[in-house]
Formats: sequence, structure tokens, C-alpha cells
Amino acid sequence: MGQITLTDIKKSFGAIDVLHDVNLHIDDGELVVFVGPSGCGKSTLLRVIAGLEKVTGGSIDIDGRRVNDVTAAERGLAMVFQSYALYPHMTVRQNLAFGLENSKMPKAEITERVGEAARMLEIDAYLDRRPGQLSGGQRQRVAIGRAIVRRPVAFLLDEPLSNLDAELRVSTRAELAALHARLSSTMIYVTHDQVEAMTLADRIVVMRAGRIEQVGTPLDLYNTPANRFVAGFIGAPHMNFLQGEVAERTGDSAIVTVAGGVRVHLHPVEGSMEKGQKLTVGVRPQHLVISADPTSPKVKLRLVEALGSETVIHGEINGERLMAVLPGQQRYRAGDEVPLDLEAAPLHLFDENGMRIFSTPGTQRRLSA
Amino acid sequence: MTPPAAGSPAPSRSFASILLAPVKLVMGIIDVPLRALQKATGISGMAIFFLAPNMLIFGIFVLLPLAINFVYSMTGGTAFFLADRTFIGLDQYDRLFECSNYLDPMSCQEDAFWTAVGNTGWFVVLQVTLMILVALGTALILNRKLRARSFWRAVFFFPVLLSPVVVGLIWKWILQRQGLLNFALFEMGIEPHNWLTDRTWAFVAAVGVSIWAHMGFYALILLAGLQAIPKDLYEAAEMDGTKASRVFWRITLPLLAPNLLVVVVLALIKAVQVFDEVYVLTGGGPGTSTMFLTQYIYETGFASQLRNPGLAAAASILMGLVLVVLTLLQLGIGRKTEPKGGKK
Amino acid sequence: MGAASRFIFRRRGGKGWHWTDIVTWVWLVGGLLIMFGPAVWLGFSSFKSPAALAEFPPTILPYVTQQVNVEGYEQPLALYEASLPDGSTQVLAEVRRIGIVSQMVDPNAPGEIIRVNIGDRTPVRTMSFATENYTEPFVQFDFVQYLWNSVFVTVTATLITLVVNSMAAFALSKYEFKGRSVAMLIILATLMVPLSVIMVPLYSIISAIGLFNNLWGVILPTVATPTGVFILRQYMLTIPDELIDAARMDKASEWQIYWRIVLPLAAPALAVLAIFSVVWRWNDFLWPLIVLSRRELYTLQVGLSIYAGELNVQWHFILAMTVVTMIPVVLVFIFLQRFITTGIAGTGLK
Amino acid sequence: MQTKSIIAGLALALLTSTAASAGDVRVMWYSDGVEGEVMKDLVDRFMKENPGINVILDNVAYSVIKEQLPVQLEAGNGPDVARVTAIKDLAKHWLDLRPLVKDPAYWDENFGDKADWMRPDGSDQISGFMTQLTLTGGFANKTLFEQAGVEMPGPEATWEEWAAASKQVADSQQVPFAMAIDRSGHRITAPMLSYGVNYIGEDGKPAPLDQGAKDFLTQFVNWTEEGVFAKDVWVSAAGNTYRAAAEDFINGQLAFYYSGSWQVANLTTKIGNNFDWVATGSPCGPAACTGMPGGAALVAVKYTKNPEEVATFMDWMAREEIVREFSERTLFLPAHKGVVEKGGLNFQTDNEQAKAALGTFVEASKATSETALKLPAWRWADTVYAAIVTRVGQTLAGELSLEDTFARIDADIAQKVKDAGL
Repeated sequence: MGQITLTDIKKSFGAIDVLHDVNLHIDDGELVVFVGPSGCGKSTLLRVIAGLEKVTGGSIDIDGRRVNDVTAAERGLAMVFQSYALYPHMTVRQNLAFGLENSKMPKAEITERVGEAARMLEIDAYLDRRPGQLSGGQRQRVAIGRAIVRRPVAFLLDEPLSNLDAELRVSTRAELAALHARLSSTMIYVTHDQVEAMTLADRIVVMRAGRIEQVGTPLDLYNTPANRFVAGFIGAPHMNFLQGEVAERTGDSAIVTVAGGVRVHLHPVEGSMEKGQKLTVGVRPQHLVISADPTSPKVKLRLVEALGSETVIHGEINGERLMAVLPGQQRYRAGDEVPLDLEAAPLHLFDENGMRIFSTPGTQRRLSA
Repeated sequence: MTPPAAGSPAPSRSFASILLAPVKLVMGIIDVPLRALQKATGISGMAIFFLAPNMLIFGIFVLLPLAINFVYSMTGGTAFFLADRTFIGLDQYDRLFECSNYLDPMSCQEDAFWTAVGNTGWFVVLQVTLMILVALGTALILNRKLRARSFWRAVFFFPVLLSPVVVGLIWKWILQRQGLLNFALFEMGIEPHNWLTDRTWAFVAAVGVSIWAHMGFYALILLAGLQAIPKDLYEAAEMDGTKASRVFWRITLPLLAPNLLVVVVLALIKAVQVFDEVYVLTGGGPGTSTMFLTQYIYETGFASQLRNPGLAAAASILMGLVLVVLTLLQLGIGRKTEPKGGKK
Repeated sequence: MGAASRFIFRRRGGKGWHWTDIVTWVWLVGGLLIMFGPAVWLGFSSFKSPAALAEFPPTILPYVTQQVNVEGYEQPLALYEASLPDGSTQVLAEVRRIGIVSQMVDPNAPGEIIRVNIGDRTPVRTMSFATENYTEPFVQFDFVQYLWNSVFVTVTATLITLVVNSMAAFALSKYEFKGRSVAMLIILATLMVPLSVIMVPLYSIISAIGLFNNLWGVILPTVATPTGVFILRQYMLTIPDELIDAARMDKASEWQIYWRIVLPLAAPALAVLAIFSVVWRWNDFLWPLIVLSRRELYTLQVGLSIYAGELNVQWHFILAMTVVTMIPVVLVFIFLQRFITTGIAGTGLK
Repeated sequence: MQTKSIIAGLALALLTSTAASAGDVRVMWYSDGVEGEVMKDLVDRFMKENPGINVILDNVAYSVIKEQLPVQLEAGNGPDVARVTAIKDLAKHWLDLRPLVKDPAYWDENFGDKADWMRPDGSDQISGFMTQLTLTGGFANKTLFEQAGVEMPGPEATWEEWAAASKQVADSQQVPFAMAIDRSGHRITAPMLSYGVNYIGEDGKPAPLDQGAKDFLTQFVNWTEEGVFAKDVWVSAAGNTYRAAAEDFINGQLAFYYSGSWQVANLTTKIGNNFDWVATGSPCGPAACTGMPGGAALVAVKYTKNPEEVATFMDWMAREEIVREFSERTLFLPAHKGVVEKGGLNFQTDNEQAKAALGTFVEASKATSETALKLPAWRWADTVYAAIVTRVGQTLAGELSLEDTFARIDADIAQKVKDAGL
């Protein structure tokens, strides 16, 4: 129950193609998060799965049954909308029961299911209120409740946390994770927030411009982003990218020059790298450290953000911008010049098309001026 | 309204649900065949279904008459029914347009038509301008901090509820020579005036009375617009020490613009159609100074024993052309102001 | 007045009169007089006798000349205040008038006839409400029948208007389909076709399909109002599409979405349309007058027009019946007025 | 719920549209005063005497008779019997009662002289009868004349004499106007006839305005400009809309008011005891001292499904005693020869002025000119009336010069004749 397979899904609105040949298989009980910048087609893909939009091409299978021509109501899915889409003129109870009444369920069973969902979500105190009388968090629970009572094959959640304030978002996120664990049903979750994706997902689907860029577990994506886009999208603050060129390649070592002359010594290296090849070096801000060696390349600080537990510095090195997260509290100020180095830092190298050449935590690395 | 405790249903609900039970039942029954229909036609088929009853009625009682009118305008004679009428081509239009000088209605064969056109033009310009000013003033005042605002709102809206015939009658009794106004003036020692038989004053009266009758509606639209302007804009202006007049010109008016446009267009359309209340008030007189297009069409086509439905139809087609221009204007504005519809 | 105005107007800043306060005050009080005054006067006038209605100078309240029964005279006599040649004034009853001389008697001492020039006497008048203006039509005129017809036309037309227009507005605001913009264009274009322009062909259609002298002939042509579709559609555009998606996910059919989701949510706009529809249909005059020529089918507005003859109009009855017909509209307005502003505010007219 | 009511409504609609059961006689009737009530009494009595016939009296606004009845008739609809004023125009729609009534000779005898007014030219059809005859004529405010010390012109006085005397009264008594005449082509035709006007051309179609017409209209316009005639009533509408000046007379604002016999009841109630007034008959012109006859007829409609019942009803209504009663109660002048000749109508009013006025009108009817009697039976009368009223109204409002007025009147009439396709 709850396997969803997308094969060569195409969708266009008029002349505009919104989805290009999307292929994806979602396993039963999996929590898959679609993530990507706004306009990437993730919501459309969700609506296509829901049956709210007809596909232009390809096929959707739920539990092995092709559902292209099955209406939204009959696909057995439930959806939680970004705006919650609670019926404002119905009480919470009626909101929860509406879908069940439509499928002609006996009254007693409706009452039971509504009660059960309400207890589970701790909204039983508000059952006779209308959505307008509830707080944002309560509405959100009702929206989830409305999906739960349906006991759907799979849950579709369209940015369900985006209307909550930051604190509530964190706690609700945790509850959602707990809920998933408890219901163990398939969930497809759409968000533009990579933190949500990372914390919730069994697997993340990163999308851009109607295409799937990469599918994988959160750590897969973090550690081995398939391309520059995924690398930049996953992880906060986002990865530093430095334009470079292969200066030397000998055996399993290489030297890449970046940012106007800073040399990066790599060992071992994989993949095809030839001398003179242009590439991009990606390094996460967390992986930059202050060098004890005063000859290390110096970064000129433009801004220092002291967060207490860590310090984020924004700097420039030969005109290229760079960001680093330093542990603890630092006494730097804007204008200071700080020597930086890579220490035990995984590096990600991308070719001119942005595709990954390799990324490995085991590479030896050192910066030199 | 405090929400009732969990579990106990709201008391009003049970009453309403009893009331709605038969509706629910009927709607439920209707739903059965409609679900089947939906299955057969899909969701977009249902759109046609929802549109159909309106379009059907609309087609029979609005579009078809418009089309017939077109045919009428090409026929002659006094007969009423199309079958008894003779085809005469564009003669009726020729007759309407037979003029030696278009600026002087009296030089035209159908001088009444051109007089009516001229009167309608002036009326539209004057009435719309003045009415919007008055409505705007009323809206601004009603938007102030007033006690009993809903009472005042009702005061200004009240005439909208009256039938045009009643409006015309009331004002006729006030304005006629032996009317209330002259009596009041007389009591105050001011020379009474024969308002409705003076060409200028009768026109002014027609404009004034129609403003009286319709202003409240437009004032409410404008008031709704004023109330939608965020208060913090005014607070910001106050912090900047902006002068009240400047606040009006630079904040209120620009933010009210969409409402103003709607009001202008609706008022224009209504003004072109002016008929009933003025007809009762002045009968189109003195002379022909308050005779408007609609009255001309009505009297030529229907109300006189020597009617000429073909001529009236031709005049109405010409009027329709003018209205189409206004429609396009409305559409242009509508496109600009209406919220985005349909799918994302 | 002072206390009342202080209650009504809160002045700007609370101290001193700003010029805008004066403008506001003048505007409101002037508005009250101009907007309400005529209708109040109409109400009082409806209680005037035919003679008092024709009278100039007009009075605000209905007055009649007071009459007394004087001993020795069969008919009651009219009372006048007469100035006598000796310069005194006395209240006398007029026995008869011959030319410019009025023969009068003192009601308390009816023996002696006093001759007074008619220019020297003014009638003694009392306020009197000619309630027969109301009661007589109620008797002669099938008031109950007309009322029923009016109510039937108004209620049926309003219900059909609401259902049919809201269905169309739903289709035009929430669906994408071929011909949608054409339908919208047609509806907007006819927003401004006045009845008098299509009256002749409409009349022939009505008589061709046998709706002449039939209340449905009054109802049907008015129910597909473009204005209604327009108002409702503008409002429905503000209902989030997600709600409809949610309902579709909840296994609601399109019909259910229409009547269980969209209709309740469009309630403010429906209320506005309902108010206008009730007012329009109730006040409809020209069209019912054309379609209905049988007594048992008359609506109130047509019914009261029978007092307009070829040569004379019986204004006293027309006025009284006009006041009666205004009452329901005013009641509807009083009870629903709060919807009017909120509804207009929300109909996307902004 | 709506669907149910729609179905119920449709069922009801079907029922009502086919409800014209056998034996029904529908009468479309308009009222200027109490005649609706009188008619209701008579109809009730008729039904009591004729249990098989159900007469339904539809009281309508006059505008329905004027504007919608013609259209209904054209469509072959309409009531079974109607009280109408455009009796000649619509003559082709009337039912010939000759073969249906009990005694056609009675009809010819008593209503024959007006039968031409309501039948197609050249036929001997009996279409119905005049419920009332009207005659235009003047009313004078006797009290004003007395107060001014001006002697009222006698029975043979001319329009000029009346104008001069009234002007004198108005000036002395400070009333706004001396005279007024209703805004109506029919009304103004009376003085025009006295000035020797003939509208009817040799071919039976309208002739261009003759010198008499131009003379009177010129005079009328001048008088109005001088303030002798009240301008208000003539400029207070466009087109050929009818306007009465009765209110001014009732309020003592006029010395002389030219209207007609139907005003008697109205003036009686509204003037009451405020002043004395008299009917004067029609003032004289160079050619005659005529008023304009007119009136309303009760006619049977050709499209009736129950001609027998209609004839029975018409026969009953035309009975001498019924006509007499109707006239006495409504204060209308009867058009029944027998009733008129026998005289002694006991008009039901205790107002002596009203009785005297009615007497004056009966007397004045004898002075009605030949041309005047021809006009009601002339198909183009309304066309001419409409053109005159429309254009003279504009002239008085200052929109047209007299010369243009005459040209426009002729052109308007010619256009209408052309429109009619004859």
C-alpha cells in the first residue's frame, strides 16, 4: 500500500512546459520531500500526483495501478495545503468529516475516526470551533487531521509549515516526523526549505525548472551532491563556490588554483581532470578553518555575524566572496584579514556544466598562496 | 461569539440544520445524476453545465431580442410583429442620419433623435462628474470617525431603494410651480421660480434628481475602498507632517483609483440609460430639453399609437454601438483591476 | 441640538472645531434633510385628502378645515376665523357663500347671520389623517392578491437569480474552458442594455412562447442579470482555489463543491445580490405593466397604476399604495443593511 | 427547493394560461374616477342575472389601453371586451355584434350616430357603444370674476373676449395666469375648429395646415407669451404626452380653464367650497363656437372565444336603464339617444354647481360643428393631434419659431402617413 511510481511525467500549461520527463519511484511508508526553489515545478508535480492536474504525458501508478484517468477523489490520497484550505464556514468537526461523508461512510464510523484523529492531534478541544477562531498552529493540525481521518494511501503535503512562525515550525516539524513514524504511511512533502527537507525526509527529491536534479537520502545529497545546483541548495549557509582551473595533475594528486592564484592541493583525486580544465570548487562554510600558518591565503572580512555558539564571517579573497562558520566566539571585526585553511574538509569539484567530478571527505587538502 | 465547549454542538446549528434539511436532501438527490454527468463529461463539462441555465435564459431574453432588434431596424411599417413587417434595408438609418448640419438637431429629419442624443451626452457628462464628486465627498465624510455611522450610511443609501417612479413623483411634487420648494422659498421671502418649466433648471433638476437617487450606491463603493486603505499609511503621513490636502491627493486618491474607475464606468453606463425617473419628473420637457435617448426609443417604438418600431430599433442599435465602446472600456479596466482567477 | 450633535459627532482631536468638522456636520445634516426629507413628506402626503393634495401652498402635514354641527343646520358647517368690520376676529361657521360674500353664524349663537367678505376669513384647520386613502384601495383592490403576486414574483425571481447567476459565476470564476472569455464578454456587453431598448422584440418573444399574461413572463426575462453574474464572479475570484482542490480531494463532486463550499462562502455577495434583486423586482413597473393585463396577475406596482386614468390620476390612492409598497423594501434594507457595505466591499468592486 | 418551486410554478403557469374557460368574458377597463366601482356593481348585477356567464373586470392603467392593447390585438390576443379611446384606429379588431345582438335596430336607433367612430370605413358593423360622451368646454372661476368686478363674457363670447376678460381678472386678482388649456391635441382642436380649421384633405388624408390653423396657433403662442395662457402645462413634457391643467384651476390660480365635461366630478370634489365655478361651454371663433366631442367606447374584440356571451353582456350593458344609471352615477354625459332625448338625468351629486355644469355641457353639445363630429371617426385625427402638441410644446419652450413649427407639423404628419404605408 502506498507505492507511487512516476514514469516520464510531462506537464505543460499551454505552451509552457512545467515538468519534463519526471521519473520517480516512492516506496510504501517512505517520506519523500520535494525540494527546490519556487517555480521549480514541485507543487505542480504534487498536484499531478494528487490528480488535481492532468498530466500531458507519462503515467502515474499507485500501487501498480495506472491512475492517469482516475479523478483526485478516487486516488485514495489526502492532501494538506499550504494555506490549509480549511472550509471556513464549517466547524473543525465538519471539516474533518466532510470527506468521509462524501464517501458515504456510516455516521458512527465517522464519529469514531474524527475523535481518534482529534485525540491524536490534540485538537479535540476545538472540534466545534470554526477555522477562523483557531491559531495558525491549530489550523495546521486540523488540516493534517483532515488528511488523517481519510486513512489515505499516501499523504501529500504542500508546504504545510510555511505559514507558521519560526518556533512553531520547528516543533511542528518534529511532530510531523513523529506522526510519520506512527502512521508509517507514504508521505510526499513539498517544501522550498532545505532544512525541513533534511530533517524530515527519508529521501529528498531536488527539483529545478521542471526536472529532478537528484534523489537521495539527506546525507547523500549533503555529502555527494550530483551537481552544483544541489550542492548549493542543500546545506546552510550555502556552499562556497570558487572558480578555478586545474594547475597540475600528477597521478592521484592535483593542484587547482582558485580565486586568482590560491592553490588547492588535492590528494587523492578521482575522475577525469586535466591540466588547464576549468572547474568549480565547492566547500561548505563549516569546513573552513583559521589557519595557524600565517602564510595561508588571507581573507578580508566584510561582515562578522556573532551568533554566540558560532561566528559567521563573510569575506573576500582576491575578489571572490567566501563565507565561513567558525566555532565559538571570535574577536574578528570587519576589515580584519584572516588566514584560512581547509582542514578535514570535504571538497566538491564540479565541471564547467556544473556536474560533479568528485567529492570526497578523504581528500587531502591544503591551501597555499 | 465564544466557542462552545468541546463535544456540545452549537445551539444555533441544530436550528439551522433543521431548516436546511430539505435543501440538503434535494441537493443530495440532484447530486446523484450530476455525479454521473460529471463522470461522463469530466470537470470541464461540468463548467458548461453550470453556465448553461444562465446562458439559456440570457440567450432567449437578452441576446435574441438584441438580434431581433437588428432585423427590426431593417423593416418598416407600424406593425408590431416581425412577420407583418416589410423589409426596407437601411432606410431607417438613412432617416436617422438625414441631417444638413449634425451640430444643429433642428436641421435633421429626425430632430427629436438628435436632440435626445445631444441631451444624453450633456447629461452623461454632467451627471457622472457631479455625482462622483458628491459620492466621493459623502464617502470621505462617512469614513471619518462618526457616531452611528451605520445610520448615516443608511441615510445616504436610502434613495437607492426607491423605485424610479417614486423618485420622479416625489421630486416633481417638490419642484413643480406649486411645489414644496417654491413654498419654502416663498416663506423665506425669496421669489419662487418655475423650476421644471425652465429649460436650464429642468435639466439641472433632472441631473440633480438622478444624482439623489443613485449617489448612495456609488458612495458605498467608494466608502468600501476608503476603508480598505491601510491605516498605517495615514499614520506614516502624519509622522511626516503631511498636509491634509496633500494626504488626500497623494494617498487617498491614488489608492482609491480602482474603485473610482469602477464607479465611473458603472455610473456612465447607468447615465446613458437614464429614463424612468426623469420621464416621470419632467416628461422630457420643457420642450425637448430633458428628452433622452431611451425615452425617444421607448416613445417611438412602443408608447405612441403611431409607433415606428423599426426606427426605434435603428436608434437602439446606434445606442448599442456607443455602449459597446463603454463596454470595451469596462473590459480594459476590469482586466487591470480584477484579481487573478483560475489556476495558478 | 447641542447635546445631540455632541453625541453624534466626535470632533477631530476633541477640542475646538476644525473646519472639517463643520463640513462634516453640514454635510450630514443637509444629507439627512435632502435624502430623508422628501420621503417623509411623501409619507405625510399620503394621508391627505384629494383636495388637500392639490392645494397650494402645500402643507407638510395633512390638514382639513374643521367642521362643526350647528343647531338648525343639517350638514356640518366649516369653521372660519373671520375678521369683523369692528376689527375683532371671531370663529364663525359658514352657512353658504354667495359670490364674494360669506354668510356665517356664530356656532354658539346660531340665530344671527353675519356677512363677511371672503377675503376676510381664513379656515380653521386641524390635522387629520385621511386613512381612507389606505382603507379604500384595500377594499376595492385585490390587495392580498396583488401582494401575493408581488411576493411570488420577487421571491421566485430572486431565488432563480441567485441560483442561476451563482452557477454561472462559479463556472466563470473557477473553471478553465473553451469559450469562457466569450461568455464573459457577452455578459459584460449586455450589462448595459436597458430594457426599454429591447422591449419591442422581448415583448414579441414573450407572446410567442405564451408567457404573456403570466407571472413567469415577468420573472424569466429578469433573472439572468449580467450584473448579478458580474458581482458574484468578482467575489468568487477571491475564494482560494485551494479550497476547491481540497474539496475535490475530499471526494466532493463538482455540484457539491458548488453548493457546499462556494455558495456558503459567497454569502456576502449573495446577500448583496439578493437585496438588489428584491428591490429591483419589487419595484419593477414598466415590464410587468406590459406583460400583465389581467387583474388576478397584477403585482402591487401594476395594481396601483390603475389609478392613473386617461384624463385624471387619483393621486391620493397612488400615494398611499406607494407608501405601502415601500414598506417591505425598507424593512429588507433595515434588516440586511450591514451586508450591503461588507458585501460591496468584498465583491471585488474594490 | 428551488426546483420544486419551479416545477410548481410551471404547473401553475400552464394552468393560468389555459384558464380561459367557456363562459368567461374578460373586460379590460380603465378609470378616471369612480366609474370602475360603478362598473363593478353593474357587472355583479349582470352576473347575478346571467349565472352562466362569468365576467372578469380587469382594471388597468390607461397606458395599458393606449400602449399595450393595440399590440395584444395585433397578436390576436386581448380581452373580450375593452373600454378604449382609440376606437377608430383599432376598428379592424372589433367584433361585429350585428348578427349576435338581440335587436340590432335598437343599437342603430340609439347608438347609430356614433357607430362610425368605431367601425372600419364603409361597413355597417356594430362594434359597441360609447360608455360616455365627452365634450370639451371651459370652466370659469366665478368668484375670481366677482372679486375683480369683471363681468363674465356671455354664451356667445369669443376666445378674444374671454382672453381679455380673464386677463383683466388675473391682473386684478394677482393670479399667475388668466387661462389654461390642457396639453392635448384633442383639446386644442376645439378652438382651432372654431377658427375654421379643417384637417381633412380631399382624399381623406391629412391636409397641410390651413390658414385658420396658423391663425389660431399664432394667436395661442402669442397669448402664451403674453402670459394670458399658462405656459407650464404645455412645456411640462416632451412629445405628445397629455397634461391636464386642472390643478391650477382647483387652486384658484386660473380665471378660465379649457378642458371638458369629464372634469366636472373632479372639480366638484377637489374645489369643494373654496370658490364658485361655472362651465361656460366653448368660446366662439370666427367660424363656430364648437367644442370637440370624444369619449370612450365599450367594444367587443374579434378574437373572443365566447362571442355569444360577449353579445349578451354588451346587450345588457347597452340597455337604456343601465346606460342611464351609469351616467347618473359617474356624472358622464350619456351617448344613448333615448336617454338623451328623454332627458331628466338625475346626476348623483348634491353639488348644484356640478349639476349646472353638466347641464351647460349638454346644452353646448348642440353647438358642436359638423367637422368636429367627423373627427372622432377620422383615422388620422390622432396623428394630427400628436404632431400639433409635440411641435407647439417645443415652440412654447422656445425651441422652434412659428414658421418652423408649421413646417414641422406638416412634415411630421406626412412622415407618419408615409410610415403607415398608405
